[in-house]
Amino acid sequence: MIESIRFWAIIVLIAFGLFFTFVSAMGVLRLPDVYARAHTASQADTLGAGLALAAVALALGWQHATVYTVLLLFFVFITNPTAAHAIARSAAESGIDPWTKESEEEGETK
Amino acid sequence: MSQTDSYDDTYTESQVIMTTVKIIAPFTLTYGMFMSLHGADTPGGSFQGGAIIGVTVLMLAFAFGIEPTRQWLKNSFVVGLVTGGVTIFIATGLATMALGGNFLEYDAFSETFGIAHYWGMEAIEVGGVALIVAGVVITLFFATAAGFTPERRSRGTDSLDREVSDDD
Amino acid sequence: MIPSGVTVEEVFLGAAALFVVLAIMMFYRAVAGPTTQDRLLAVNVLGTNTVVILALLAAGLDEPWFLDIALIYALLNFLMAVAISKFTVERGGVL
Amino acid sequence: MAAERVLVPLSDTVTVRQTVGYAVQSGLERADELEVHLVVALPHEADLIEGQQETEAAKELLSKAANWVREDAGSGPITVETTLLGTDEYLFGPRDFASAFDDYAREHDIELVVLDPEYQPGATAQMLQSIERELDAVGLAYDEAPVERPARHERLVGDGTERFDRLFALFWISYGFYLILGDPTYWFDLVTGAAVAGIVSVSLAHITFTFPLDRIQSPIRTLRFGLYVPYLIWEIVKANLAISIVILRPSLPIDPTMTRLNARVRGGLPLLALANSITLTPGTLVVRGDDQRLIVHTLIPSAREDLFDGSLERAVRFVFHGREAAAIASPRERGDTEILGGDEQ
Repeated sequence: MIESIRFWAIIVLIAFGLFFTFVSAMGVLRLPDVYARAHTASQADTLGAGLALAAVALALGWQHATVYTVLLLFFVFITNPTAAHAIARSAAESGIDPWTKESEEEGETK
Repeated sequence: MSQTDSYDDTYTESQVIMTTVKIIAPFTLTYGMFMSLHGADTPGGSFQGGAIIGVTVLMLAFAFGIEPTRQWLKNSFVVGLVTGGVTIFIATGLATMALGGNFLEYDAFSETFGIAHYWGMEAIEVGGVALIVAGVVITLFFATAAGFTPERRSRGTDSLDREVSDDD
Repeated sequence: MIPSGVTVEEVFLGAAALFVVLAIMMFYRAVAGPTTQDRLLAVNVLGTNTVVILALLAAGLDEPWFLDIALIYALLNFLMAVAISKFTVERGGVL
Repeated sequence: MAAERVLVPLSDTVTVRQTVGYAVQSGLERADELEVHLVVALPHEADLIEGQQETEAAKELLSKAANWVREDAGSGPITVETTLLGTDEYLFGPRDFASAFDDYAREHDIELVVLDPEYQPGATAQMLQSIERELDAVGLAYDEAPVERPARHERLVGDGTERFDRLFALFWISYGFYLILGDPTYWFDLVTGAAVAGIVSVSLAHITFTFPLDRIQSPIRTLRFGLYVPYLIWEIVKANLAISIVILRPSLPIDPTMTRLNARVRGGLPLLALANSITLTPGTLVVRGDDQRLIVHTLIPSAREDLFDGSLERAVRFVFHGREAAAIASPRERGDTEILGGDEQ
């Protein structure tokens, strides 16, 4: 019974993890400029990675390797937004203008 | 206030990046040393451990700027790291030879002192590989950063001084 | 209840394969992306995916030491993002 | 000859005493009569919780400094004025401080500012831009006091107070982490862990803890942070679903805008917590985070509304300053929000 619950919990976590990573990939491909892409890159991807890592931790159960997985989870959650911030900041520093609805109407694609 | 006004024209280190680095630096350093010390019995190996120790310093340098980091980590300390590593490496090797084995043949230790093969490996892993790798990573980085171009280096000193005083 | 014929290991390996497909999608942005920051972003996402793939493989193949590599990879990935985003800004004395 | 008037901004630094001394001495050399205006600029509004403590400290500093001036002047013809600045406004970076000093100088007909080279308004706030630059920008003449600066370049490693607390805290954090990684029952790990934790704490304690540790407050903050994490995860999941719908729709109904938010959090750690929370919540991305001015890129209008409602900001204030501090007006009500872009494009 417990095994069965654990199995399905793992399936659900992995499914959602894949879904959010897919959203992140779609976002990076579809969105119009670097700032907008950074949104999905940092957020949907972090959540996707987090869910997948949680599934791994659940599968490994009560053993030493789980500690590493949890550490990895925390590490990803702290560093990913910072990395996205660093990239967005560097884009702002190099003077890339953000895409807006108006700029699209003017036919300007950035 | 317009956008150009708020994006000030002096480059300052980002507080967000600095604080993240501040928080994760102790953990990565601990982890790097852990890997170096367990290099003999886990597949991670102390090469990676040394690399992580070096990377921790690089991370601080990226977040705070090179000059403050260079002042924090004296050059002599880094050189000491490398020479210490090489010394331990060679000393372990020669010790095995002195005991009648080949260079780095750890079995000589267990025959003479009755200690496990493991400890010779440990000495090489920690003393030799980890220290050398960490030292070389840091030295190469600072050397590359310092010798960017001679002209920029001299021009940069005064702005770097200001950077030191502006940053935390 | 657990469907017969499917083990947790197989689920992890299948998920890892799908993650690889998603990671490959990032190559488009890494090659096409008009600015350096776009490419950097794509590589960063690719790196996060790699970390997840390593973790999934660690569970799927029962090789716990893959997690060591994943942790180091995550660290280097973060360092790369910070480092390159600083180098792309051409200012006197940035570093 | 009219009396010479100088403005001396004070903050609690190691060189403040020397600065006051220099201001008096050099002033008396230039003119027969000297009027010294001592000001402390407060970085917080006086009615905020964390501001009250600072107000007390500032008053104490002012009365101490007034005594120093009288001491140094001896029987010289000298007048002392002490003022608290910024009690009714929220001063942000160095620019605000410089303009506050400028206003004061105009009001009192002061031509010269004697500046402490270590000047840092507020105990926890760190100035990113130099105040000298901003004083130049507003056109106020300043004279930097030539003080002996012990450990001028030690900024990276903090100010050296509470050394023991920092070492102690980092030692146990590092040791705990090491034992989690290793095996707490194996003697080799126990011994090497202690050695490693020693090295880590000595080399990094002053980098990690640049803020003063408080023996009572810091553990409480850690506990409150534990309460904050589930709330944050809930917010992340909620917003992620919202953004997934937007991205997967073929029409891609996005409306990206740059906004500015003046957040009422101060110092590195609260700022990091807020900035990373904002970035982790989909739809909002912090582009610049210097001092309190956050430049935030928002992707969809609903995320922008959430940001301006300031629920994350309240939560972060709850973590660092307690329950009372969390109950503040939302950024929208304070007028601390602004949508950038549009006309500049």
